Amino acid sequence: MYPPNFEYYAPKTVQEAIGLLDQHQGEAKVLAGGQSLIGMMKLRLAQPAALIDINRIPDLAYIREEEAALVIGALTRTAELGRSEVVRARYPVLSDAAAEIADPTVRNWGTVGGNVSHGDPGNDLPACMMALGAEYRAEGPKGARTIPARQFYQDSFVTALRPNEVLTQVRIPRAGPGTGSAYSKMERKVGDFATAAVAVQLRVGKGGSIDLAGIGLTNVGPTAIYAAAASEFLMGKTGTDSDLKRAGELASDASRPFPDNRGPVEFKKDMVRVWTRRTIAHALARAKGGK
Amino acid sequence: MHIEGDFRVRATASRVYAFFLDPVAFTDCLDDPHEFHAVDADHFEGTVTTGVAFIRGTFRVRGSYLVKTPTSAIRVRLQGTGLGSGLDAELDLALAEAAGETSLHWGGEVRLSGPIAALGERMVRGTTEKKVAGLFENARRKLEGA
Amino acid sequence: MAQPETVHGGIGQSIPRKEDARFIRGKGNYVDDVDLPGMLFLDLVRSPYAHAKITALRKEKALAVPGVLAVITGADLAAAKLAWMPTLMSDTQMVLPTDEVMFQGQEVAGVVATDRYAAADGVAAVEVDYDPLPVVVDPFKALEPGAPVLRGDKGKKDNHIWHWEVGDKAATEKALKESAVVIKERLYIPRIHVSSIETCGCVAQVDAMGKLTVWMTTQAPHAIRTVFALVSGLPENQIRIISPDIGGGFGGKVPVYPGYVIAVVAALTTGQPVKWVEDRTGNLTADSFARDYHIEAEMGATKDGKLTALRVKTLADHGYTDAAANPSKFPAGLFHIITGSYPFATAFVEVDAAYTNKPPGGIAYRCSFRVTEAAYTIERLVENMAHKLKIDPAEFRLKNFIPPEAFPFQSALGWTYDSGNYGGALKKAMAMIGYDELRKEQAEKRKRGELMGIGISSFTEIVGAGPAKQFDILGLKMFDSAEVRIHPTGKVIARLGTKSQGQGHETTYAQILAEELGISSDFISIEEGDTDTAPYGLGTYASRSTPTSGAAAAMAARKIRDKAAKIAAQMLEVSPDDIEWKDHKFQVKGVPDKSKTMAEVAFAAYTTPLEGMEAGLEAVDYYNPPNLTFPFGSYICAVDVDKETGQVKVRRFVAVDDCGVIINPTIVDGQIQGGLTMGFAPAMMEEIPYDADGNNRAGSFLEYLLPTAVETPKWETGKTTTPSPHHPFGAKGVGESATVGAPAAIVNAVLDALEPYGVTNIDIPLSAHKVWKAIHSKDAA
Amino acid sequence: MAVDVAETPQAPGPITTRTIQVTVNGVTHKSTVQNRMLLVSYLRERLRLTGTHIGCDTAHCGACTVLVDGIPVKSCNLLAVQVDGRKVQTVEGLASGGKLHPIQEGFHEEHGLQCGYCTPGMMLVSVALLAQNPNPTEDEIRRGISGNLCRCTGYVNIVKAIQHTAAKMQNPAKGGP
Repeated sequence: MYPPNFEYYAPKTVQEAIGLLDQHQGEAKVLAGGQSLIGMMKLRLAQPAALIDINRIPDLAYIREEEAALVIGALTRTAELGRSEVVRARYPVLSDAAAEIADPTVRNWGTVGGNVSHGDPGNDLPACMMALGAEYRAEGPKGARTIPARQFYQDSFVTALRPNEVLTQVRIPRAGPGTGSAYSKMERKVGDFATAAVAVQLRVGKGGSIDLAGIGLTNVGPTAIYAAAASEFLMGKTGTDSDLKRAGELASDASRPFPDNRGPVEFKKDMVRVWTRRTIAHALARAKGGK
Repeated sequence: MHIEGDFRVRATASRVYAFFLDPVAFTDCLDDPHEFHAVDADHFEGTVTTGVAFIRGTFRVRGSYLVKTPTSAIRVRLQGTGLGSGLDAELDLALAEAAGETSLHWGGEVRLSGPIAALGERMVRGTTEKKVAGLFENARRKLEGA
Repeated sequence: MAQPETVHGGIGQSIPRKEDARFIRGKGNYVDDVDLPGMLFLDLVRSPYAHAKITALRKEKALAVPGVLAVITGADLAAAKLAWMPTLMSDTQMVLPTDEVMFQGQEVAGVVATDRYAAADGVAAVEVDYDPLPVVVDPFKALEPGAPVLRGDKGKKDNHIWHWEVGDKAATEKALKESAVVIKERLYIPRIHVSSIETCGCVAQVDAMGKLTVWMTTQAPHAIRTVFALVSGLPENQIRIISPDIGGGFGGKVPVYPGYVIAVVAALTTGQPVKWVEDRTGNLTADSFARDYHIEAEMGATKDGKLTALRVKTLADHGYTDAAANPSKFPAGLFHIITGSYPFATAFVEVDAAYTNKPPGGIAYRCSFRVTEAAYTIERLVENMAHKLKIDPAEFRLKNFIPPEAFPFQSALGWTYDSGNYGGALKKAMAMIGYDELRKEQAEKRKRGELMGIGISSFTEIVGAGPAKQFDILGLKMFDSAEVRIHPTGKVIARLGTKSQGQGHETTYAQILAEELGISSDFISIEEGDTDTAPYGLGTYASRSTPTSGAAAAMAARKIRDKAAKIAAQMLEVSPDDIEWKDHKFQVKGVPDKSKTMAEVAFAAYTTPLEGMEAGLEAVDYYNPPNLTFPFGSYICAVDVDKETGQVKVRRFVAVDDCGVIINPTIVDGQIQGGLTMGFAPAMMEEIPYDADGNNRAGSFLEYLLPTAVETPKWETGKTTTPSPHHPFGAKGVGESATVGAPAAIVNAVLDALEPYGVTNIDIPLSAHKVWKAIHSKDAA
Repeated sequence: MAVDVAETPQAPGPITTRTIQVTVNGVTHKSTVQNRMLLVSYLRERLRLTGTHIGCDTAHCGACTVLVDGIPVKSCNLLAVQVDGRKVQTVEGLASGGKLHPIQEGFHEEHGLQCGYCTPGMMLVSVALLAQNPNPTEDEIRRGISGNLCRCTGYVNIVKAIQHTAAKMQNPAKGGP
């Protein structure tokens, strides 16, 4: 398995990268970690005319908590995301997910930007970003724009990112007190795409009821899915067993899995139900200061 | 995988029937870059460059009309190879004319083999449906435009 | 010296492996490491279709690709009568197709280029037109009237390959009728793949003298040389097969694959060396599979729980040709070891084989010729029978085992078991895992509605093929060989007919010779795998190395000792009758201080005139085992099942093995730990499923699930030792026991956990969705 | 026999290349490589460092694992041009001055290898693991090597080898030979 020929560019600035993308009119691909892309090129399923390697662009790898947001540079390796103390402390859904992406060696090179922009419904971070209400910064010839994660994914491998745009940053609203989050991935083995996986973030307000909730689903449809009905249902609830059960059912209704070796449709929908319930419970425990 | 759909066009069934029996005419409704020519009355061949997002390649396609029932039914078989894979489809077109309009129901099985099949239906169904729907939409415009 | 002297690195010592020295430095020499001047690279065009007519194949664009030298097609091979080749089971297999492809991933054309990248470009540029044909995936449908006939080329009128049966049909039927309790299960043991981490490949070179040398990933270099000679017509002395370091074999490197032959043709036609190394997808979609047995088994017992009779009907899916690696006389291998550890008075087994649009094979997956299929079936049914009779499965086995005093034991299906103590192994395993406490815990958990299960497997293996009278491959008798040469300074080189793929032969064979010759294993070099230097042998698979070549090494050493004793007698000026081999040296009987070491004798053998003897000290032995060996063991597994998700967690797994006398305990433990993992894998994860169109649904390691260190249970191993009475030093072989024995223990444990739901079988692998379905279908009911 | 053979292979015409500078096991190499050349091809075929193996082609087995700037990566899923200006370590770079690295001694002494094919990748990923976590638990070790497949050993002795090495590196006197 060896890739076909392609042009290779290693721009030093985002502007230079955008120029190269623009000039190749959809025939070029951005190379970040390449942990998904290079595999597809070896299979010759992907045959881009050019690769724009953004790894030589300085200052694209960082994790910073600002006043209003946690900002993550696109070139941050997923292993770094997993090691980040601030992420572990206040955005554990991302630490949970980072520990489940592919395998430890792949995580050393794979990037956050690549994981969220590749568009494979099996990628783990998109559902997390949907749960967290994250926004992506896309820079193109006409400048920068932000795209909400919940509106980014259109179909398998089809996203709102234009062929001449680079995704440079992920911006996550700062998690206030009483916030808890978690990610559960049911997988057949290390390195597998999820049979079903669920990302949850919620906040327990002063009165003890939930006043912020987001639920994202991985690999149970053509794209990552934001379980809107389930998320809204939780608002104002205290998180009783029956609340969790109902939210699980609503999330299951939102899933649109295809049958494959991981199991038939009815099984996967049931796993969404079970793991949504369990993951909300985990997030809730964390919101209430548990581990 | 099974795909199907309907569309109505302001044209007589005989025109629609004739249109779809002209391989060059209806393959021209593909949005993807393509080149097709008739081999004989029942066979045609050519190439189309298509795929899902950046998973794209040029497919060599051979087509044949298996059923030609004037103004009511057409069955066309398409055999494509590209990206080291096979992409075969058998599509049934059922035409019915009513009040100067022709309603057309299309449906059939798309069979994938090789690396593309390995990617899985989840990866290709959405795009396949969009492309086929797009083809018929373009056909409607052409038929009504003229 | 007063107390008996042990020799360094002798039998029973856990010395570190000699071969490690190169591997830990990255200096192993695997086929893909072979680099010859002017070497070209072969890559293969493969069929995306499971069954199709090839209507056109155009080379032009490929030949125009920079770096591409040649495109080889079936038509090219047909011109040289090489388009087809024989399989090990005397069926026929395409090297390259001339008109029809029979499975997805089949080799369609070969592209030869100056580097791998250009070869891959060439493969992408070869244009093939296919007309898809009806696909036969299900072997039962394959045998229905009107099914497309796949092998019309052989003049066949249907897809039935062969029928084979053994045992007393009438007596078994009668015994089952008269049995108070009869159970019946349908078990499917799916298609799996050995997936050694090194795929298959070769480098073919033809020198100026017209001699063909092939470096090849093969477990049986000598047999391959003979097959090549017969197929190609080249004189056998002009063919040299070198099996260098092998990155795992497990049976997958026994057959001859089309790629090897195409590489040889490419080397002959281009006049340059040609390397072919398959990629993983080629390996998973085209190389030999294992298992794929559809089994229907019935077992009878008296109401007080004595086993009476066993009847088994099996359909084997062989793909489009029977390319199984079995001894010629046994189309279903040693499947008739299926009466296992129990003294059935009567049994009957029949197997039918069918053609389908799948790749050929029927190799072992770390097991001796269909023994896993047999052990799995008997241990699954014994467990079900115990549950049916409401007798504890351990107690039930202890009550039914063949007793130690019954050996040698004649089985109902014709085998003579050499030795065994089945109760001893099971009792030890029960003690190690704390069987009674686990049962208590399980009872309490059941009250709370939690799913915990305990499963047992008390298997009997049959390895060491085998007696030449019964065992041959393509007519080649399954003896094996050793050639031992002692140098003047008492250092040794030995060459053997087998071929290590990780088993550690360079260490264990040296230990056998150290013990037999009284020379430290540090000074004994072992060589295998070069057909120009090693004595003829049938190779390494079916746990046969220790029972055959290991025995040959001991026998050759003893031949040397006989001559050496005479030399020692001359040196000590006594009659040979007064010499005894004691404490690893030659002593004058009753006079321990009058002695000669083997090194002293060796020096004399080359330096002093010997009366009535030739100079030198060497011997060759071709060992024809009088019988097979029958290793055994008892495994106990404890699992927890997640009721909601169907996920299974193997909490504990205790394996007590008995492989006779042990040469190197550490290496034996390593073989068992690896074997257990290759038993766990098919039980829980691995399968190559095909969809209705014949698409292989596990063509990469994304879908073909090899366990990592995280999924793999933490194995606990123990031993009992019951020597083989007929092996020169009592060994039996161990490479595969654990793979054979483990699956039933795991499945039995999961079904034990699901007992409240009345589930009696779930076909492996026990994926979460299958366990979930078993639980929920019963919940619903 | 008759096979269509192109006269002489055409020189790689349209194939695009790039010149890179890579320090491998302490030696700096300046090489012109095809843009598409995988790092594993560069190491094995250009530099003839054949201790790095190819097992699965899809970044699942880890036989091709090498250290790039000290971090384990799968060299069959990385382009040579991606390591331009970086430091690469392969199994051949583990021993120094004929002295084995403790991980090599550990794998040998604890029988952590059988066919040896996964061993270089296993040892390199272990070295990086111990650098980050000098005293890992068994579960941390099992997770740490879960990007590398072994078909022979069942991992038991690989885990032991890594524990043995951890002990030796923390207390050379005690763990030493």
